[in-house]
Amino acid sequence: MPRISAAERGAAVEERAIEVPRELQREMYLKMLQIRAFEEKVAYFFSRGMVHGTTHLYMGEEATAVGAVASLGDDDFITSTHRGHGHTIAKGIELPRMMAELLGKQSGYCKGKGGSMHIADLARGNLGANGVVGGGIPIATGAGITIKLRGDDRVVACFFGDGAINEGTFHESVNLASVWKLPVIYICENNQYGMSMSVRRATNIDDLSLRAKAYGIPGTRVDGNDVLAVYRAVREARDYVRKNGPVLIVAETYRFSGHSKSDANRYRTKEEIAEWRERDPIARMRKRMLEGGSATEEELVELENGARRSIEEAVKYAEESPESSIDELETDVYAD
Amino acid sequence: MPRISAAERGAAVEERAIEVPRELQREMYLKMLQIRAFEEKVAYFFSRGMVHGTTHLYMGEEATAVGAVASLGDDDFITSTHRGHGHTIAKGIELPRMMAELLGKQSGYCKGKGGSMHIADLARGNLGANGVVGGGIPIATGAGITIKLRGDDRVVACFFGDGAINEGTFHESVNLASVWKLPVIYICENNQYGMSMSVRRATNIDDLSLRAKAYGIPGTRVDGNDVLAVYRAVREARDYVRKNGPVLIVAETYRFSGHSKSDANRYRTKEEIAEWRERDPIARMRKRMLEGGSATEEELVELENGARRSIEEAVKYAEESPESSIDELETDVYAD
Amino acid sequence: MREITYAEAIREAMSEEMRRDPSVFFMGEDIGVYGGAFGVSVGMIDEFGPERVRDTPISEAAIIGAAAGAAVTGSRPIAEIQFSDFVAIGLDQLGNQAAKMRYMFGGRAQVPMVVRAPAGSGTGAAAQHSQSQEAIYCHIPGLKVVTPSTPYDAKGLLKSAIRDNNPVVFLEQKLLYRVKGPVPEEEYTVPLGRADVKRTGRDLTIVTWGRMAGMCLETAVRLAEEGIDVEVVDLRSLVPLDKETVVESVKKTGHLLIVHEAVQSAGYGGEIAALVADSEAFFYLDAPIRRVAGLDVPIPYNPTLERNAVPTPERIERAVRDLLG
Amino acid sequence: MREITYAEAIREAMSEEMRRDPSVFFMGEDIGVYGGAFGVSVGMIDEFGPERVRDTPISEAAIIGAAAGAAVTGSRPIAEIQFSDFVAIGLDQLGNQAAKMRYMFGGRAQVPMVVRAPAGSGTGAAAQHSQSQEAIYCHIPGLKVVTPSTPYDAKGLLKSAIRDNNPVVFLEQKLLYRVKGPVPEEEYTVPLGRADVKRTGRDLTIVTWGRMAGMCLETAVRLAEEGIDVEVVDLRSLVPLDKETVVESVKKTGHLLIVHEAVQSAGYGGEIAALVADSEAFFYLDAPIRRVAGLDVPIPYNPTLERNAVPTPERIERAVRDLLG
Ligand SMILES: Cc1ncc(C[n+]2csc(CCOP(=O)(O)OP(=O)(O)O)c2C)c(N)n1
Ligand SMILES: Cc1ncc(C[n+]2csc(CCOP(=O)(O)OP(=O)(O)O)c2C)c(N)n1
Ligand SMILES: [Mg+2]
Ligand SMILES: [Mg+2]
Repeated sequence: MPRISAAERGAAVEERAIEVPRELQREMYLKMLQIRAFEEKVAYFFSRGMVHGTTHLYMGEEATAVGAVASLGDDDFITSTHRGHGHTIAKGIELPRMMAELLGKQSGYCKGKGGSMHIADLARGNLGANGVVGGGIPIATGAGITIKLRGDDRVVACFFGDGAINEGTFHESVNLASVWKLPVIYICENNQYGMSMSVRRATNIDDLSLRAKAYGIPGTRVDGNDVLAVYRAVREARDYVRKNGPVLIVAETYRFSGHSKSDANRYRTKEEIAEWRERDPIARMRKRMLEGGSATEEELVELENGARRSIEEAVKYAEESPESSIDELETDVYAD
Repeated sequence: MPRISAAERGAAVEERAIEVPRELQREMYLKMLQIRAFEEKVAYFFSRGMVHGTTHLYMGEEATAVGAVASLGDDDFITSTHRGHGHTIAKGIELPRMMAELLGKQSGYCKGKGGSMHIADLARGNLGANGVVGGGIPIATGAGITIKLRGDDRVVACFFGDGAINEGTFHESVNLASVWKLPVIYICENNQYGMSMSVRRATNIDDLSLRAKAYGIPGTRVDGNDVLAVYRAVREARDYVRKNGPVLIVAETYRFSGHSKSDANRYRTKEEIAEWRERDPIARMRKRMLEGGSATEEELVELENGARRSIEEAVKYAEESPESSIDELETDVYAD
Repeated sequence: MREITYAEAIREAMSEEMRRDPSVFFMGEDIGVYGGAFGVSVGMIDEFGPERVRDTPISEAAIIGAAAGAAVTGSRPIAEIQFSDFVAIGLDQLGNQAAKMRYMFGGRAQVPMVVRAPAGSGTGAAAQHSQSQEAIYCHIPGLKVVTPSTPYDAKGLLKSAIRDNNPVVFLEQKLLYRVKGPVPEEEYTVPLGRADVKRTGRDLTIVTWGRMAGMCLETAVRLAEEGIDVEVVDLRSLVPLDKETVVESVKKTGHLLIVHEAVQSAGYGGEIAALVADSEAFFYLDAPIRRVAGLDVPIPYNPTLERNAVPTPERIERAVRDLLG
Repeated sequence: MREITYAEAIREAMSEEMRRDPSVFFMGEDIGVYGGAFGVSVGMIDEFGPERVRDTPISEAAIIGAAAGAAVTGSRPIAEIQFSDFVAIGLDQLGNQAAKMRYMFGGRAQVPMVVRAPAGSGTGAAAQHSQSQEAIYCHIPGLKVVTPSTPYDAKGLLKSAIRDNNPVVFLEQKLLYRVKGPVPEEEYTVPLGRADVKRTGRDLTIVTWGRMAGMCLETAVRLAEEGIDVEVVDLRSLVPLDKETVVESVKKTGHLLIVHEAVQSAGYGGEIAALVADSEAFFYLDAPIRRVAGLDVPIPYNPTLERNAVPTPERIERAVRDLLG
């Protein structure tokens, strides 16, 4: 899944060799591991009926969230999706309180009122997961207006799927950002399907980044299973959008699990899934770090153990936390 | 305002010299005259407070509606806009009953319930003007589904403005039509402004037909003040869409009048208006017919008198018709 | 009589109408091989093929608007919106286009289409996937609004909705999809605009619809053991509304309780209360008119909170006792 | 006191708040040099410049959603939707996003934004430009809903709305834009959630809002000549609702007439009727509760039909006499 040629990608986002420090590589690896471990736990909880509702697992796509968010500053904004665990963990949420939210606990980020699909972490610039496909795109755009009006140099990374790219909100928002030159990086996570609908049946183009042309902005495509490639693409974009307005980045990736809890996977083949599992972003990064000398086997094992431990701790915290308080059922509807 | 190069326009809509018979040229000239005369009358009525509400005049853009509709068959469908008199007259509505509608008469096309912004003529395939910018685009798309399911060879021409192209409905509809290969010709009437918003401020691209690339369909640009050019472009498109799915045609044109009844024209210059008046599509066609030998001066004068007469008759009929019946205030909400 | 689920009843209604009438077709997100988010349309694509069972991209405004365009040109589309919450994305197409075309065009158009959409809370999907917004559709002239509470009604009402020449919003109750009930093998329809007295009683009238009908019935059965005799009127169709059945029932019992899952503020319960308060039945009322409705909050995620955000059997029972006490 | 128009009052409110608070900005279609479709914002771009008075492309979902995104990140946007009918295009962003963020996020977000939009019929613009859909917004928890009937209220309420930390739908009455009324030069605000008794009376309570307030007042004045003493309660703010003022008034007069321009079915009048019918005031009622509301039809174009599609002074007067007679 190579990046498309520089000429095709529009003028601005130039191919440049951005150095990724070892420390950062290890951090990214750790984050990917945490996402994976977090979700394995969530999947287990669901399979045992210990969690309410549904969930959309990000497993297989970790490199996209982690690479993208790693390139942002702490006070940059993101908007996330129904498949939001990855973005949320990448943006640095406290895992115990995130797990508590999934378990519907009072100590959860949303006091148990939001659940998997509505976790937000406003203090860290995470403007929230979103249950509405395409629903976060205008919100990200509006965050861009705040930045512009304040004149500071933050940016917004707006995540959405290949399914969402067909919603009217995508079109209206990117057009708006393009004329107002808002500092928004629109990141389409093309995991090849919107629920059961393959991107090939849902759109008439092979390369979704072509859609950038409709707004006169740069469009680029990146291997979404290569955390360093994503990191570099978003880093470049971050510099670009501050001065010039929005870009569209399409990260090509794949979800390993079904769409949600209830998915018979009738719409894709075992072979296809197996093929993509070969490109597991975590395994790839591990191999690369070892080969490139960014980490030793021992260091990696330590990170892996650390990730698992952080999740165990999160689970413990969450399980020990009290349920959402029924007294708060009617609070938080309005601000004072 | 030349057509953009064939290479730029996408593969399918090829430059071809389509012959336009003299008879058809005269018919198109007559239709343009009728639209102009109809609207001059409407403008007069409004200025005298004799008509209720507001109206959006099409003067200056007649070549687009007339050229496009002339290339369609009688049973092809169109959807129109708030600025719909041109499309409606081009599609062959009976002028007396159309004028009656504007005057809020029972004999009007909609019994006086619709008015200027909601005239439809379903018997002739006109699925209606629309008060909502972009509102007709999904409807045209749905008409395409009916055609596809029936397997007949009709097409739909969907008119909308340069302002409407930024609505989510445009995006969702064209994408849908592109994957289902619906026989819809999307015709963007770029009259350079959406109300006071110039197309340059509302979008970040110079050539709106580039938007076709987002859907993998042919996009083309045509001089919307040249009735023959529009005719040819839509004729080609008609053949194309039946087999291959939708196209986007952008007709470059200009409205002579203000946006609606109340418009101080603060957003455009006198010079610009004057410049475009030089390109009056009616005067141009007249000149061309004379020079090309498609009609003699006498024949043209006869058409001109005929157009005026048809409007006078329409006005007489409308004025003599009774008001909408108050007894029908609550009918027509539901079909049996 | 054989028993089938609410979801199966809906599938049967669609399939039978598609067999009967070639102008009926079906479109929506993931309705094909996936069989719909709730499995309602499993297998339909095998029978009818991808031309008549059309998987759409995720674009609700286009889905609803294209249904309107197909309908006004002679097709009879059934459009599925995966969760009724997302009808909001296409509300202009539904409420400003489909609903109004006929009137705006002086009666010269008809728009025979059905928008099917699952409504209601109870699945743990939280605020954006759990609403009951029938009142919004009921406030738009030109729309009909239907919501069945049993497999029998679901099948019969959906067949009527598909044959109706107007846009019909058909709200399905998520939590009922797997509930079974008797449904005849033979062809039948349930007319729109006719309420169903699901239980007759002398003491108090409950007017309700959708999932709450079952909860009210259970409460009525429980209260009957104490000799409290509750009549349960299931509206089934909100627009057109069977006002007569409601008014007659209240005249008989002298007590009216309205129960709906939707939030109370500006809910359709207000409409029922107002109609009764301005009817003959007003003079028969022995107590105030009460509503037990959803709290005026978004639906929360935590299951306990979620359950308490909408009417519970306890709240219904308490209201009945209050009104009679 | 000086008199200014309703439109001027709105402009003053916006301008004063923009001067006071740099985080307030304004966006919408044609609000800049054009001055807005109804001339409300004429001149504002000259004072505040194109960064704070932002002409948008025609894309209502993005306008409302971007307002929400700007609000949740610390700005205080005022978004103008050119006709309130088109809020439907952005209803998901308004009702599923802006309204719910705070609750979904456990109270950790606030979304201080105002959606201003002209409502109502009477301009000859027909079905898609003439609706009064306040009931739809009132049915969405998390939104506040306001609609002023005088220049004084318009200015004071809008200032409160802009300072409010929640999404407020501010419905302006098209036909009132050019109506003048007294507005002090000095700074003042009108709190949200407080009804205004525009006329006190003993015999019958009219609860109304928006343009109908004036029509009801005129009717009250006319009836006073005959000794019929009508109290006119102008709600001004529908959510939050000043239930107490309504209930107290009905307890005093024993008669309730609700008048609104919106179509009757599922209108907010039902909510008022239901609240009263379940309040203490129920026991004071000497007659049924009546509504005079818009007919359940799209607004027609012909001026006579249009005028008769919504309440007329004659219908209001007749209802008052009926209830008292
Ligand atoms: C507006 C809307 N329509 C439909 C749904 C149901 N739904 C949830 S996720 C999903 C697929 C989204 O696809 P994509 O944007 O590609 O994201 P992915 O799930 O692949 O990450 C659908 C149809 C929804 N939540 N919101
Ligand atoms: C959804 C919607 N938003 C706004 C309006 C108000 N309005 C009517 S026409 C118009 C401009 C439309 O521009 P364009 O699509 O270019 O058509 P034109 O008027 O130039 O023919 C606007 C903003 C509307 N009618 N509908
Ligand atoms: Mg996807
Ligand atoms: Mg235009």
